[in-house]
Amino acid sequence: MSRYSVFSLFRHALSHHENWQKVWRNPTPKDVYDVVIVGGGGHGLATAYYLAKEHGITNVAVVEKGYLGGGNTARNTTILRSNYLWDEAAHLFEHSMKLWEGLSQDLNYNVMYSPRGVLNLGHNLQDMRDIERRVNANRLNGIDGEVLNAKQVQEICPLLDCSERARYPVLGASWQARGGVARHDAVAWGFARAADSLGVDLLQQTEVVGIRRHEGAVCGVETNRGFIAAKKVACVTAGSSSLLAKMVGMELPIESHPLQACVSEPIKPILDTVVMSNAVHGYMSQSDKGDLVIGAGIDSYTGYGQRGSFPVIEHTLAAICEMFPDVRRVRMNRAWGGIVDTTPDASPIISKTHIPGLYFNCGWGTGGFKATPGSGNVFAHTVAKDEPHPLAKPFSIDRFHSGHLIDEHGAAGVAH
Amino acid sequence: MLHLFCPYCQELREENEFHYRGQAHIVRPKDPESLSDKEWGDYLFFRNNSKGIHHEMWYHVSGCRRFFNVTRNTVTYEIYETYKIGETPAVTDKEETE
Amino acid sequence: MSQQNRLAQGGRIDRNRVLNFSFAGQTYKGYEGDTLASALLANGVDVVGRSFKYSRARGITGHGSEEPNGVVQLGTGDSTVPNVRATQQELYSGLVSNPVAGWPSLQFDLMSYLGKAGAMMPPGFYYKTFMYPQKLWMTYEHFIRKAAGLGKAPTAPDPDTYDKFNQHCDVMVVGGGPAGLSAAYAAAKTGARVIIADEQSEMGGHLLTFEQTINGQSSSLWLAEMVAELNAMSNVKVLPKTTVMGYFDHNFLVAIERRTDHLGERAVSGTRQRSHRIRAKQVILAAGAQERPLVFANNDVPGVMLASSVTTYIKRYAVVPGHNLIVSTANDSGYLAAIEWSKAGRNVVGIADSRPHSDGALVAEAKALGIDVWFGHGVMEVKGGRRVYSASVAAISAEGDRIIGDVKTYDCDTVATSGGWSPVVHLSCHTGSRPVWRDDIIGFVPGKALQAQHCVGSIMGDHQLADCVHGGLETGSKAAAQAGFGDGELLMTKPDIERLAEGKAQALFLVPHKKNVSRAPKQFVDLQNDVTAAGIELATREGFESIEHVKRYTAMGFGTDQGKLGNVNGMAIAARSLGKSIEETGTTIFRPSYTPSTFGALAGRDADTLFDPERYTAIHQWHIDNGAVFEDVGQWKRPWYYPQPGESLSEALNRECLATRNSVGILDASTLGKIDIQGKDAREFLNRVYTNAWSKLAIGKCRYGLMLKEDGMIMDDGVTSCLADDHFIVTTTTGGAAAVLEWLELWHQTEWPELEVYMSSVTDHWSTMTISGPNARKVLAKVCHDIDLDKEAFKFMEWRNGSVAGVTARVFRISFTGELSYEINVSANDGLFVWEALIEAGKEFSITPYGTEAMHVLRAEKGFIIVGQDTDGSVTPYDMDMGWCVGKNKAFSFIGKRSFDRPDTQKADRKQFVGLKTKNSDEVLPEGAQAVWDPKQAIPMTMVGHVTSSYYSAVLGRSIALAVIKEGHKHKGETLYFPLADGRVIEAVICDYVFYDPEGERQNV
Amino acid sequence: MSDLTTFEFAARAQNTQGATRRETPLHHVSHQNAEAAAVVFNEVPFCAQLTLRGSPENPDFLAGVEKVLGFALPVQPLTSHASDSYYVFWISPGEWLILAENIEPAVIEASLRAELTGHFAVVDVSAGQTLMTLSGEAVQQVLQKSCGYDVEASLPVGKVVTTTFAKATLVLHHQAEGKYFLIVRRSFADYVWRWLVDASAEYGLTVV
Repeated sequence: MSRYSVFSLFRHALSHHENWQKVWRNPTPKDVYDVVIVGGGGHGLATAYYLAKEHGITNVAVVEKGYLGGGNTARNTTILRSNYLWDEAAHLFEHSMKLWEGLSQDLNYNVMYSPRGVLNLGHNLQDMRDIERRVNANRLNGIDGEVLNAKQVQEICPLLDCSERARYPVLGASWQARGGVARHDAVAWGFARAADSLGVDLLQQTEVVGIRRHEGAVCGVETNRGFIAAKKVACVTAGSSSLLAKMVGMELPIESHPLQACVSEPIKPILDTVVMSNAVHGYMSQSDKGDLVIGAGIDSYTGYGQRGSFPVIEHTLAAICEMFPDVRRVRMNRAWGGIVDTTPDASPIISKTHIPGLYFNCGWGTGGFKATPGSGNVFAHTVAKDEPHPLAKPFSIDRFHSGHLIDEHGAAGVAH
Repeated sequence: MLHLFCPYCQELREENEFHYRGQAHIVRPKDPESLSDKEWGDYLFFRNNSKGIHHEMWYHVSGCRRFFNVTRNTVTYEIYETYKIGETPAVTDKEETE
Repeated sequence: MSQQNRLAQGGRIDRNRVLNFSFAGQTYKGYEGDTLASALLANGVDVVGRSFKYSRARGITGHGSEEPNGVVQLGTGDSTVPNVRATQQELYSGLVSNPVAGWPSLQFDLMSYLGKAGAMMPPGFYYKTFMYPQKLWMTYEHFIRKAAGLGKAPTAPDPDTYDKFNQHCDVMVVGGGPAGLSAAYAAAKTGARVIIADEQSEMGGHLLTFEQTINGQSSSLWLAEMVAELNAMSNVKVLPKTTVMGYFDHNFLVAIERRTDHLGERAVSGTRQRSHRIRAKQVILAAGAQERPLVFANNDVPGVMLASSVTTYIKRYAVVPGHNLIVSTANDSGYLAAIEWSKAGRNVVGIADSRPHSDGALVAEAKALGIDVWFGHGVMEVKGGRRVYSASVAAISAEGDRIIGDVKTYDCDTVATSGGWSPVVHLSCHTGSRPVWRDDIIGFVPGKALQAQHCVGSIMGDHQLADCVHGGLETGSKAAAQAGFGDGELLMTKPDIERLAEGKAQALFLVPHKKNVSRAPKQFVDLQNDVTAAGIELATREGFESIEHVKRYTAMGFGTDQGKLGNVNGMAIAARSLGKSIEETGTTIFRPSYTPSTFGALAGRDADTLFDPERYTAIHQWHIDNGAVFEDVGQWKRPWYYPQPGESLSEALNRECLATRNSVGILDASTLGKIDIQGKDAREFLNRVYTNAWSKLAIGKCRYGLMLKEDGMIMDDGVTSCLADDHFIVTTTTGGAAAVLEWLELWHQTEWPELEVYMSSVTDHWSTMTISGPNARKVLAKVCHDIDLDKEAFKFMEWRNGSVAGVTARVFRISFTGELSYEINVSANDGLFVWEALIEAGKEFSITPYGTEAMHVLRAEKGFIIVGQDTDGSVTPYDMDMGWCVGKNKAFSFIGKRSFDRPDTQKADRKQFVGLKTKNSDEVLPEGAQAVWDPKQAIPMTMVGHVTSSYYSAVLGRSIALAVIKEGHKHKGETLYFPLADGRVIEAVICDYVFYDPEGERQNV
Repeated sequence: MSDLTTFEFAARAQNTQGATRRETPLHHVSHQNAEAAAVVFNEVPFCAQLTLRGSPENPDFLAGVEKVLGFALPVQPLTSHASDSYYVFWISPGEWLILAENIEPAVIEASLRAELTGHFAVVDVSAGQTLMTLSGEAVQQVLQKSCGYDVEASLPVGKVVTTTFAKATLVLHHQAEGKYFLIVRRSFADYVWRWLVDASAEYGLTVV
């Protein structure tokens, strides 16, 4: 892999950029792999990268039915934070946060990790109790966090209306300074390029249509390009997890719903942090390009269409106008939807299954982007060792039978 | 925004009059105590999450406050039928054509 | 010189109405009927902005929503609007506009020096650099952010308002050109309800700039008659200035009407914009087609325009935007610009037509006007900085892929280009339908209709007026029939329209240059995002092979124009570079909004005090009059506390609590949910949905109950009273009221319809006021004479019918404070009267109104839980030490019971509900503080639980707290530590959760 | 926009009555009537309102109710019936809302209970909701701003629907040509009123 730097850029500029190397190969599938990862989104690519880098398993294929990073990786609002309530979730997301902090250098690809801070607003007394509880837990877990009052929130975010005027005035917030945003496409491309350079085959336009078993254990995947043998199959296919599970007769504790987001036209910088409100249902940050990036809610109903219900957009923008009355004249440029896999406890599933050699990483709901490196990292361990990474262990699918749920619903709220 | 036919009000109503209530035809076990933890967990949490034809329950919360079932395509969002609780759907997976 | 490019006659402008306006600090004059763009062009303004990445001078290139360059900051102060397209903004008197980029000024742009370093900024350059060291990225980012972004948001709240209209129709027509108007007309004649919307200020579309005869008359006459007739029909709504921004499921469309933007910066009266939420039985898309520019070197220099835009400025606004024109075209329609230019009396240098030949009517007309036509040629490059001064015209191969002859350079100031017409497929894309490439029309057309949708006119590649009008009539009639109106037979005769001879168009997307793409001067594809043909080729060379990757890597189509001009060219260039056909490469999908939509218009009136309902009890005004501070509980406004002048929260709280403990307090509890349950199976139903047993609850008795979800976790609680053997009243938490009723209906309707039970919400019918304290009975006795209040006659956990202050009342002797308490329920119409009567009666006992905060303290002193505060959806009744209200011997396995037996709910180290006393009795633990056994341990610490409720108890003279702690019961008496964010570590001892009157004697007095 | 400030007792005398000084949910409404009012609003105070439940398949139930009301219950979805004394609205299968202006709810409840046997329910909700009437030239537009329901074409005179109104739910009945009943829960009444004031502003609103 030829390294990227300002010098390489300069060198290539002299030759009119005619000699750039391909970011990744476009290989023909081999007959057999040690591991086939189904799903070429951020999580799948990260899994491949860490399998190769940390576990020395390089005979790996990532099988993607469309194009790399084209699912939820391409559709999310790019928020990063690790201030989850429960220890299990907090440790997992903090593991991810630590990886974010050195990811651009690790991948030699600028993922534009921007720790500009995340505010989670409280609008009523119970919100504030929950915030206090979460921040205290975060701090004792080694995760940065502060509880701010309305005045402090106002100082950090002048655009936000913290006055009494609001129907649900801001009472305070939690603040995670290390939280922020990153460039979503770059994450997928950076992991893909790095995995490819370690020998991983990235097979795009390759759709898995069946999972083949031999004497109970997995032995490969049927694809539109033929059978690909594999000792292990790891499924990382948000929005299609239940379909893959069905191929081996499994059901999952998952329902897929459209989640929408929208952006404004690009405007000059007015918002330097990420602001999230569960009670008023609005989430906003501003991209480097100047777009206000707004997260909407999920559609209540199951859906696989990558588009959402319009009233959700209306409610979201009403919330944004309520929180930020200055932006009412700004205009929405584009709205889109992704498909998120929600679990009953709003926590992911990173798990072995009852079928030897078959692994699932799914159920990230609305908050998977922030976990991309951490998820790939612990999943790679789980697949490589055939035993859960210690941080992944609580996220086993068994918890839905034992009752050991990690219920982030009430606590951290919607996990954008 | 969906337009749902309420089988009790006998007319189409806007989506925001309804609450979605998940997969239809999940029957509560008659004797929960006789179930294994796995069976009970399956009943509580595991869903077919169909891509394509899906039987699901809705509640006409801002209307007649009746629960009813809908057969809907979860990809196109086309609604094939709505029917009352206790009735069986006329459109089932078998008729699904990709 | 004023309006030097304005013609003396013609156009759809009113020369008697002169409008002053300003751009970039200069004042100009225009006419009513102008857009800002046409007025700027009339005044000879060439440069309207600077490009985003390379900071190159840009001029107006289009005439409608496709315009990528003419993007301005409209207005000033709190009513300014960023990124307004000059081509869509109607001119009004006093209009103030400014460019959105260019610093320090448009003429002298410092940033353009950075632009000269453009070679260092190929697509994706951000990804390849600025990486080291990590912490410097925030610095780089600061400057990148500053340079990015177009206009500025206002810095004060919007002075205007927006609203919504819900519309229903049989046939919705999108687009008011000849096809749309004809469709609307035919549909309307059947009696169907029709809505027709068009984004322009007047209906007509192409007919506003183009004339042909219809039934032997001028088409403009036909247009005027058609619009007049539609306006006159009561079943038709004609919505000009209205953009259909999105097309959603089940034929739901949203259109935004700009009601006042043509009049001024601010709405003088009424709402500024209105969103129409349209539910249509049938939809007709007649949105037309968008002309594609040709891509060639330096094609972004001001003076390069779309051919149709040149025509539009001349015909509609009487503005000729230059003096010497060269047309570069790959089809007949580009000729029109030259024809109109020539007719306007200005010089046409020539027409470079990439095709070898055409016999079209327009070609003949141009030739007849004496215009030079150069077949087999194209404009390869223009020169100029702030305006084109010359164009290099080259002979190109028949395939359009290379230069085959000499290059001649001509002086000119305007180059009009036409690469063909791209159907406006955006709305059909919104429904999830993928557009389909058609070689014959060289464009994508809407894919298979996924809803009750029809397409007609140039959106289907049919540009002939006859096809549009006839097709429109047929489609309108057919759609109406499908909506149940008419039989699909036309109710009118099709007008006579001549078909114009037309030469076959050529597929040309990038005019070849002598140098290869990576070395030629920049050939812009997406002007707003500075995406060039070289950039697209680089993306494919680097391995970005999916069209979505190309789009994302180069940012093509991500501008405010959403790639209306550039996308098809870009896809074609990418396809060629990949050696694939356009069909194979495919297209990206357009998303709502078709053009950017104002946030405020999408929010509508759900703003300010109407953002969400505020729910009040019947006693609300009294609370206001008596100085209450309110707390939001769901949508309800509840009195939080009642400070007296100068009192702090804690002072007021202590006073309210002590008054209740020592004499009597009064609480407005009307917001608690109340559900009336009637039917012979009511008991059995309660047995199933509550943990408790209800079979033996006698008439006149009350019982506290817990409701679980099926996972065994506490969901809600409240007191249920038996009014009759088949009649109960259930109370719920304030926030849970609606959800609990839905929950009960769910089980009844879907699982146990055989149970004879009816449930009704009576929350709003009853005003509920609780009087609590040792003097409660004395107060009640003064106003209640028909209930025997003797402690034996009317015991704790009983209820009685009677009257209070002369009003029929239901009185419950239940207590959430641990004191002698009565909960008085009267019809809400009488609520305030009875409340005031109780206040009056209580005066001698200094009856004290208390709010939710005091209520919380009083119940915490008694160890009573609040669902949602002390519980969080992860605790069972056993965790809360409430096994006493679980009916273990009920025949029916009540909701949630089975879940108690799961391994996790059985495990020994579950968190348990306990009390806490801080070592320092004045210190109040923060709610949410986390407990550890060893405060000196290393981070991450092992946390064993948290504080759920914590207060200073005035009656106990010390702080108290409630918590859930792992194996808390086992550890009673032991010390826990609570490390806080401010560095303090609070010590507290685990104790029983009942702090006050543990024997429960006070409520029984 | 003083009409949008919440809850004032400006006109306490209006819609309050009797020795016990009963108050309707909108007793506080005060409004500067517009000169040219295209929207006319009224709160009808203190109607008796009762929820009646029972099986439409049960002839005894139907006969018993008919005996009390003097007419048969409307059993078809979304229908209503009015007499000199009563309005009856279909709410849901087996559920009706009985409304009377001049009969005490307790009297109605007692008569029904006297006539009915078996599985039925009668619940007094008189104070839990209030009846508003809306009419005038622009009533259609105001309703279109507020309801997603196709009031124009799908709500002929006599029909009744429970539907959304802005962010509230209410019972909407087309009582006579151009005149609508809005039956709103008490705690939402002020919100609906303030919404109406706002939505009517461009047409002119009069309270009668």
